[in-house]
Amino acid sequence: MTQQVEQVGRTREEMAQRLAQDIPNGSYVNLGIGIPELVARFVPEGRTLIYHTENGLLGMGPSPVEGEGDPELINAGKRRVTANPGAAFFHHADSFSMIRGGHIDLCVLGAMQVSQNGDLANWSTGAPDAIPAVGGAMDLCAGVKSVYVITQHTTKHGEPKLVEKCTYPLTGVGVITRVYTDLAVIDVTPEGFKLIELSPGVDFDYVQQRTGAQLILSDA
Amino acid sequence: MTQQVEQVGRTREEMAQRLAQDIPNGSYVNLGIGIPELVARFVPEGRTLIYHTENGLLGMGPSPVEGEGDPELINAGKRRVTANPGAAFFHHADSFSMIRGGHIDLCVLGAMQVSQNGDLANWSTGAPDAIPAVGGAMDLCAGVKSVYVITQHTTKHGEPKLVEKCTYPLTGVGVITRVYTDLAVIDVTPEGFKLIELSPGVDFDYVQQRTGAQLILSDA
Amino acid sequence: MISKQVSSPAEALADVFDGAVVMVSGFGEAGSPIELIHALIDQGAKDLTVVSNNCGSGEVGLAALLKAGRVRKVVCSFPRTANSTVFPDLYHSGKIELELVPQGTLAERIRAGGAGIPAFFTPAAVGTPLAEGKESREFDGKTYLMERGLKADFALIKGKTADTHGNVIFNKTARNFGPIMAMGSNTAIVQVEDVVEPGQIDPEIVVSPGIFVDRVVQVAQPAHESELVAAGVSYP
Amino acid sequence: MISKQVSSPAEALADVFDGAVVMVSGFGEAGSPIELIHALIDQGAKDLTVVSNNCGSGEVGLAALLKAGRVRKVVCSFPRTANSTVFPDLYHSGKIELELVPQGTLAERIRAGGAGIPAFFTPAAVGTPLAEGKESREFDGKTYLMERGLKADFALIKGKTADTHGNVIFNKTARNFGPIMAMGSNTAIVQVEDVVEPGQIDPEIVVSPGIFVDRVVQVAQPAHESELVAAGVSYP
Repeated sequence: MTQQVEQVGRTREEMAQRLAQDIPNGSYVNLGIGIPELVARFVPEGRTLIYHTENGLLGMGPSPVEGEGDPELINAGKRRVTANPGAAFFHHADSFSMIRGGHIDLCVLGAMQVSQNGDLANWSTGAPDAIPAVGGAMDLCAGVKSVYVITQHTTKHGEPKLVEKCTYPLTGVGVITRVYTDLAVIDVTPEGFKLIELSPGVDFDYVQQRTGAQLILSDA
Repeated sequence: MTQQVEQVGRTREEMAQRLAQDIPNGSYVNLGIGIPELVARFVPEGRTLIYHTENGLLGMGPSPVEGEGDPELINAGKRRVTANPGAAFFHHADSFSMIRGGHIDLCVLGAMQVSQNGDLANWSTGAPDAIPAVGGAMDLCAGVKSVYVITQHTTKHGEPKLVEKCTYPLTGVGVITRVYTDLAVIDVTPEGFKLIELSPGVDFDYVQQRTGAQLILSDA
Repeated sequence: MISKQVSSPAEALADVFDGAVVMVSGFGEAGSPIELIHALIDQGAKDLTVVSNNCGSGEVGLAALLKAGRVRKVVCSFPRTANSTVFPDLYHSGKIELELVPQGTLAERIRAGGAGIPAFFTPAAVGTPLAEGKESREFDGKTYLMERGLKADFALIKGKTADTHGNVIFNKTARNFGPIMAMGSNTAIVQVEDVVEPGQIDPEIVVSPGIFVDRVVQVAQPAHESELVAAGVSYP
Repeated sequence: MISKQVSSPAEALADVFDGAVVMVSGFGEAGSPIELIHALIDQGAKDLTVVSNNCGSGEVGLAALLKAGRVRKVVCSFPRTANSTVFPDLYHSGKIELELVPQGTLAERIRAGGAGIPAFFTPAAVGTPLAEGKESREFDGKTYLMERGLKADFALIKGKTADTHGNVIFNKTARNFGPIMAMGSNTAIVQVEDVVEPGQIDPEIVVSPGIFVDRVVQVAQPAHESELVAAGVSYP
């Protein structure tokens, strides 16, 4: 089963590439750690996005060559980055004013679970022995204009990540508007999960079987 | 009567000079418009005070020569000033964080009335045809560590400014700790106005007659 | 490739609509975006609510906008000015509404609006007439007033230099309300003496990051209000 | 003539008392004041409450302070770190208390503490386990949580350059929590690579004005946490 999932639908890079098509020129974007970070590699020619990292930089550029860079010029994942021309540094209260105040156009996050009403769970499994750590995820999903999720459609064990109701502790309530997975692009609508697009070679039933809630077909 | 008041006690400059003696070296100080501004001229040799002006400058220096200066380097009274070495510019929210957050050691304000429990009235006579304007006075007296008043002991018409209860609209409640007038230095204590010092040539009865509340003699 | 530069104050203000809430930077004349205000007079939007620390002087800038009858209400800490009769006349004749706000509360409300904070508590104005009608609450034995965040449709701001990404630096005490009004408005319009390419402003010294700024327009030699008033200028 | 410069980290920290609330700047290793933290270990104060975004890595800096058993409680957004076992061990054995706070709420609480704002409302964490026990309230149809301003007795901060009046500038993303922790603490202690005379930092580019800073101490060549960890250093 696991092997089959890996062979069907989009790779991580293809998922990132697919999402990147949908970001308008000039957007202010915050990319979470993991698959979200890949999105920056696939922005179409001719579009300029301005990347915000919550630890105090707008205009973040790509990682420097391995071993180069400044240990004090890092992103939210604590990896060394660069600053593009037109960048700005600022302190944490200003940085989260950008987030909470709705100034950032788009945030792309990973997910453990997304529910059909847009709830997100991505910070804790709720396991009693886990070290709780939330970082900026709750602020991001409460404040950014649009919050997209990019994630494998199911867990490593084949369990659906798109569900009727999250069982893991929530990061935010009703905050996700769109989900990009290896299998499909799905909108979160007042009626529930609406299928926008199937990945090449994937059919509706295949996706529905791996989704923990009813999928609605798009009007289109 | 008016003439007599003018001849007795300290001049405006002497009042400012008297107050200046009481400000410790290194204090962060905000001086209001009018007599308070004079205080800066009389700071004893060897002491450095750092002046805050609420329109966004710490380290304010003296006025430039008439006709010189920058129309965008002004104080809260909208007069041109200079910036001393070690100055910093900042925006209004940061400036009032300094005030509200208790970072400024001393504020010196003028007054229409001060009550024996430390209420201050200095922004409005409450006259129905007056244009209301409050500026930063309410923030200053609510936030600065110590708020002193410097004022003539009575109005131009000889009415007491130190009173049992203010009749003018308040600027702040229980915020004034000390008053410097032409006639005396008076502390506001839980017991009421306590006389700390008489101006040269002024006696207790003379001050008490011109004060609208009971004066307590200092223990000293 | 993105650029927020527009070619003129008129273009920058083309979409200001009747009834808009407009923040205007400045403390006295320092930081007052006179050319943007004059372009707003030309543009014609009316029934405006203006959020500004003062109400201008003489018959130029903000005072001229008020005199032209375009402003329904001002939210302001100190509308009284030594050499202006415009606001007093309007106020006394009941032609303008005034919401008087302590200066620090005004600044914090604007910053809160921009920071996604709908309300906060402040000790300023407790026990005064400006506390009337406001919710109060005790924290650790001290009384505070609840104040609401303030947002505007537009902000008119005077900076010194901007790059085409909208990063702005200011001149001395002309900074005052500019950076927080850029945060607190949906469309922040900044006039600057120079517009430069991205990379020409050190990222360490940016005061208003471009994310808060929507349009920049060059006004190479901005007028100073006091000089216009002294010269007896009346706009338009 | 005033000078806030002190001669050593030890002198800067001499009066930190048992039970103190101590803010520590840094996001990961960027902005972490390692030399000040090590001096605090030497100094011996215990039963501390530490407010910091992370809990350090390896056995240096913040992780070393925790390992030394000096910290009763951490107020933190992300205590988990790839290469540290110190916090997890203490947490699992019940030897340390954790107040988990969303990162933006943590920043705003610190800024509010410094700005004299006792409480404010934020949309972050509504409907999540971190909302438990918190007052919620609706504004304009949306739900917010009330959060309290946070103040500390001391802040340990890493800057780049300071003047003797305490004006500080920072290095890149090492700025992070430094400026707001300077505001939010009664005694802000800043280590910098260079201490200069007043006037040598342009007043337009000051990030932390001296009024927020109480002591500056020169650490000419600060260590980087990742290099110490890679070298297997354990403090003391």
